[in-house]
Amino acid sequence: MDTIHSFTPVWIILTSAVAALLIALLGRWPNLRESCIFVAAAIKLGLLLSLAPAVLDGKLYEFEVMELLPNVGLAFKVDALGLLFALVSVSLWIPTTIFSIGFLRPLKRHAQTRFFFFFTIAISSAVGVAFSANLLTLFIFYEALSLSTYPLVTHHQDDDAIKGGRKYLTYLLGTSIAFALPAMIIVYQQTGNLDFANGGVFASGTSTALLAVLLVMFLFGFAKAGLMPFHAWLPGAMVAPAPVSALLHAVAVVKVGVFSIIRVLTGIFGVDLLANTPSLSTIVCVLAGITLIVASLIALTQDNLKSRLAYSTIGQLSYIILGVGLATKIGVAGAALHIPMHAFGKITLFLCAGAIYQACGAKRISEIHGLGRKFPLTMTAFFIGSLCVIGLPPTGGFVSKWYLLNGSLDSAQQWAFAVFLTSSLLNAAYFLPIVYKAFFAAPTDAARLDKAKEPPLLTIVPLFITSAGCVLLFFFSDKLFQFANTFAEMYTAQ
Amino acid sequence: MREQLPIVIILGPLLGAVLAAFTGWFRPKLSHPLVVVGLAISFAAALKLVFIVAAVGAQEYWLGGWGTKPGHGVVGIQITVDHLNTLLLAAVSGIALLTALYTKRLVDTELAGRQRYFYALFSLLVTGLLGITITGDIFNLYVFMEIAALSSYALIAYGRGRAYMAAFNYLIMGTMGACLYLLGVGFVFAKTGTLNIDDVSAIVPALGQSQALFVGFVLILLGAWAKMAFFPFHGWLPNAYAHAPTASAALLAPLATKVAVYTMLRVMVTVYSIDYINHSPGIQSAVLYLSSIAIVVASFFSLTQTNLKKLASYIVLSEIGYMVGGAWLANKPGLTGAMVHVVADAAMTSALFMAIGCIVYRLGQAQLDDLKGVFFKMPVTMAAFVVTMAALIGVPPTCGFFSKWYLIQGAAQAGVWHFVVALLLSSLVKAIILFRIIEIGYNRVPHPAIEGNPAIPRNEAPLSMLIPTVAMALGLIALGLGTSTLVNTIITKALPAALTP
Amino acid sequence: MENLMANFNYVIVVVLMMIGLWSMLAQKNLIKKCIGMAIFQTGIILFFISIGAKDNALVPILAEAANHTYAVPDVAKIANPLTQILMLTAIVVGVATLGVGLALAQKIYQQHSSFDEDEILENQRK
Amino acid sequence: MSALPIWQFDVLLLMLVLLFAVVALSIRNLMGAAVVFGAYSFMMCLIWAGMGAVDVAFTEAAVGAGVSTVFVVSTLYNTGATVQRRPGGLAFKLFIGVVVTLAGMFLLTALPDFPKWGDPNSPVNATVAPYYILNTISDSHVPNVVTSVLADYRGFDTLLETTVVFIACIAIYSILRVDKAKLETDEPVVVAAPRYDPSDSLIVRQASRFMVPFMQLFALYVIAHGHYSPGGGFQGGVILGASLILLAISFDLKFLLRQWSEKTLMLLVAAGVLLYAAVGLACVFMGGDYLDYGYLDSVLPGERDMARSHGILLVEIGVGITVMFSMIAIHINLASNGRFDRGL
Repeated sequence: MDTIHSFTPVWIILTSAVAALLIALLGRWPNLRESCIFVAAAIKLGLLLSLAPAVLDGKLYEFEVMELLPNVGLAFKVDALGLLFALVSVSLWIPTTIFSIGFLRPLKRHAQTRFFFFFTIAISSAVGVAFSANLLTLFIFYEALSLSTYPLVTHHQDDDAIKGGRKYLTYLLGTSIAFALPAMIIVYQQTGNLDFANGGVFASGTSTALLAVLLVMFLFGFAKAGLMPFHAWLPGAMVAPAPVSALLHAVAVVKVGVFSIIRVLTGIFGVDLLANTPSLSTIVCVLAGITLIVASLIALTQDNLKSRLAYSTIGQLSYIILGVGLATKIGVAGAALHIPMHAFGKITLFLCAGAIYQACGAKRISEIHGLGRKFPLTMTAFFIGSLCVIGLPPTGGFVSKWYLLNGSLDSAQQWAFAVFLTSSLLNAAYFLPIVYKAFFAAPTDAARLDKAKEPPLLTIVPLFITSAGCVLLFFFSDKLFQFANTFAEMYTAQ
Repeated sequence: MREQLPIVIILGPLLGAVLAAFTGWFRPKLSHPLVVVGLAISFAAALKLVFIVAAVGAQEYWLGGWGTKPGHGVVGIQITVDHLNTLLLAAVSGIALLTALYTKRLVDTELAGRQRYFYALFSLLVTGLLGITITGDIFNLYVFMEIAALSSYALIAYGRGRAYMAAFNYLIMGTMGACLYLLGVGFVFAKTGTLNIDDVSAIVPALGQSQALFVGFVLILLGAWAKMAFFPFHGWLPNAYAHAPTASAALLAPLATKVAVYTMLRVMVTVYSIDYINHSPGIQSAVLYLSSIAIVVASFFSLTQTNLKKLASYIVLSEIGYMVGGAWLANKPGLTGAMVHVVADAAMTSALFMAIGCIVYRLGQAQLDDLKGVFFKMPVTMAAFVVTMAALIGVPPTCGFFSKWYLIQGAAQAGVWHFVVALLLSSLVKAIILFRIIEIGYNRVPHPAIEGNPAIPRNEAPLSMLIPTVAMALGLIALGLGTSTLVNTIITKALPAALTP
Repeated sequence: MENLMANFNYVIVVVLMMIGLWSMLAQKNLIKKCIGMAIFQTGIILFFISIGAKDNALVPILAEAANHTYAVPDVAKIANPLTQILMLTAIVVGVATLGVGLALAQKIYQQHSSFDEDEILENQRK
Repeated sequence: MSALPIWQFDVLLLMLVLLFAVVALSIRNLMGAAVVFGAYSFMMCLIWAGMGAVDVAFTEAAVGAGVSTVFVVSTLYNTGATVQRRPGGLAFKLFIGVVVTLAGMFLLTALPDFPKWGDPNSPVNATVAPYYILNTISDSHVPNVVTSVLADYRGFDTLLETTVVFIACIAIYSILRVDKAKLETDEPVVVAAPRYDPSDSLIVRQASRFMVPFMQLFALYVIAHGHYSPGGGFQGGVILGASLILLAISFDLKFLLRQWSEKTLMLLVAAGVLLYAAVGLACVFMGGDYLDYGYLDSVLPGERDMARSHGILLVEIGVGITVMFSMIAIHINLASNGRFDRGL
């Protein structure tokens, strides 16, 4: 695979960083400030799409900014997976910005400049993670993302925002310093470089015990992927305003965790190493499997809408980890495909939750019985989103779960098939009742529903964009599959 | 003029101090500029030498023109600027210059009316520290050590009140350290017959496993540890830096302990050579355990502190554990980490104490719970404070990350896992400290931008203090990004050849 | 016995230093600490001088043969000048440190009207 | 008996030194401890004289025994603390005792490895030192090898040592000196009235008035004649200082301060160091390295080696000035507790 030496990946990251500076400067003119976000998003999307054709037929864009350590530098390399993830996060950035304008502006929320400033920085560090060529650059942008999202989580400045923020940081910063950093250094000390290479970096002789320890340290080190027992920060971060939990905790932050684990499993350990040493892949699958089932069970019990969505996200993330853990080509492709599918589905659900909260201040599921009759449009979007997350046909989620199931069949871990199915059933179990009660059940507190007013247009439009996206993904899934497949072929031998 | 540069580094601050002592009586206003000029000259020379050493190699300079005499070795006193000390020389003189500019305001307010000799002592302390770093003669190093020690006792004693007892304890421990070092020099001198570092390092391997040399080595180590407040001898440091005036602490904290660590490095790497340490594995594991304990205990003590200055002093204590542990790993990444950390930690501690100085200058108090709303009152200072703490935690773009990277890599290579755990634990503790301060300073006060909340007036530190603080904080990031060039051009050449890769 | 007598000087040096060190660390009275410090330093000076001493050696001042001409001296017969000038510096440094120590002790006494470390600590805690 | 390498006299002195050290540290009367400490220093300088280190003995007698005892006594005089109260805290003392004995044993393990005492071709006496003895005449024409090594071969050490004295003086000044504003407001520190005030006794005054000029004359001889006989900047400077301290003690501080104001004292302390450093710089301007007096031959009389000898003399004068005035300033500060009004 030949590499094209070009500065564009750095341009892509810089556009949002420059946009962030502009936002900070244009604090006093809100309209100007929002418009430069859209301009930046448009430029970014354009640049990303310009890379797509070359990347699809196997070429890589590469650029090394400077050398930080002997033969490890601040370097970027755009491959299919990186581009896919960047495309997803940037394309969902636009609807979320529309939503946050609609959500924040009327309520005269304070420090909107600070909000949009850190929001844009978070996006640029997410894209930075997507494009990083080695583990050190990935770690740098990973830490930048943790630090830049802390002010977003504690945006409301009230007590539970501080508590949520404290839990958010202790988990993310704590695990990354305690597990990811030493693991990365030991890999560097063992192998001498940290680049993501096809077939992994480890020499064949390294002892499996050490590999197992490193694997566990990486899995827990990148706690953004929400593997149990280091998942508690995600429900804690629901204290953040709706747009933050929508984009960041459905798409950017959590996907960065999963993305880093995919990079580590495919680029550092290597898929064939996982396939050949069954003990390693069982570790991954068991951890992911447990998180999958337990998270879905907890989601059943959650009455608060946003924490139910949070636990469902934790579950869905483990789908992706389990997919890669299967160590088969289709499994890896399925996992890569599940990133966009789950992103579109989950962001729709979060946006609906935000719209509902804005409309009638309802946070609990028990409070929104019978809402469907008052807001048919929002609830249909919610229905489509939940279909996508469950993985039923008219939405894209079905395609990625289809490949995941195939992958689990021809991998060593046959029981993964059963795990996938039960968890999909559980998804259905905790989403469909909400939709049913919203449309057909009698409203529990009618007073709240009467004075509920139609949410402003600005918050409704993004809902339709993302729910329409879920459906479109189903019909145009072969385009995305090309991305997933080129990535899978590059990193798996068969 | 080029070959006179090494002595100019010492003469700058020395003559500056003596002249400042003169003008102290005629026109007191002149003392500060004189000292600043002296330091500027010394910094320029040190910087020039960094490039010369990187390009050409070590620069030697013989005092009084007495070079090597056949059959006797070096007869006079030699000062050398080589790969090991050229970076520290530039760092010490640079930080001292910046601190001199920074402390002008602090001295005028805190020590009003009795600052006649403050800047003379300030400059003499820097002379002592630069001398320890540059000298190539082990006895000469003892005399410079005493110059630095005496001026630091006086600088601490400016703090009045409880500073006198703290200075007295520091004097007792400091003199004990200096005397142990002198005795160690005596043992080395008795066995090798010469005081010049290069000659001694030539003779030491021939003497093989002589008990007197071993005891001399242990004595010099104990002396250096007492000077740098390494674990068993750390009692004096927290009180000394907490009760000293902010201006003296801003100079002492970043430089005094790092130069003592450099002395240990110089003795380990040049005088006694690394494989001398490999032959005494008993000491090596003991020292590594000691440094891990030092890091962990100091970090947890810093958690319990409520006074900002005491908290910073315990952070300094834990950083010393990094350097000693790194040096004693006795492998390539460990030693590189230690050498990088000496320079990086000087910058980080200086930035930390400058930020604290701004806070104390404006709020008058250094208690943690007085910091409510400080992020709104002093946004720029607190931004510098956050960057400094991020460097101490080891967040990537800053220099703290890279020195910690080498240290952990060295520890992993040597299989010393308790040292890795200690390093990570202390990073976590510093993270907790930073976010506790952010919470107190930022979240616990109603956000002024929300309507109905009282607006908090902005009360930023004066410009003359703010610019050095921000410059030092940005310097941390620049040093971080520049670490790999520094390592490749200078530090790898300072490592002894006989080192495991 | 021969070995002990040969290095009797070193034994005395070590004993002196240990007395000084003990009194610096263990004694509570600040003045005794200062005196202990001075004794510790003179111990080291004795060590240096004894390694530079030579059997029945002359004082290191060259005898003047004829007017202003000097015979080549016999090195074995002249005491070692190097250790002596090192110790000149050590003595002066010792006095300097003693002076600063006593000045600090005076200031502490002015505050706590006692030289005893325990009393001072109690006083500070109040 | 020749088998015994050290003289019986030395053993006796070493025993005495040990005795005085133990007594000085265990005696409860602090004033007594100061006096025994002075005696300890005198014994020490006898031992060094016995070992051929005359210059060191001279300095120890003048600086170690003389001035340090005066410092300790004036500290005690100022604070009035004569008896050490509150013994006790035995456990801590025992613990330190054990640690110290272990350290001592560790040091003694190195004993057999040392060269035999007094052996002329031990490493110390065989490597660098012989060069000085053989070449001091040809290099700097100074027969007293100690002075030539002190001021020329290792001249940088002595410059730093003078700086140490300078730092001690300004350190003590900045610690103790009470600034003018506070002087008036501060009520005088109540000090136990000395039972016997020497300054009003006629015999002491007349004796000291008679001795002072001879002391100063001898001190100037010691500085000037340092090249040929034991002595030099340090010893001469201390004796000059001691003569003026004697005046301050026998008369009173005001008497001395009338002749030498505080400002002149402190300026001269700095002047000595400046002279030394300036001589070094002059060598650099004349094209040599720092402190290479040989290059001053165009300025100083005589060719290269005589220029060195004169350079050494210049430097010794600088040292003498600094040491003299810093001893006086330190004494005044310590004696009057920084108030410069009345003292020991």
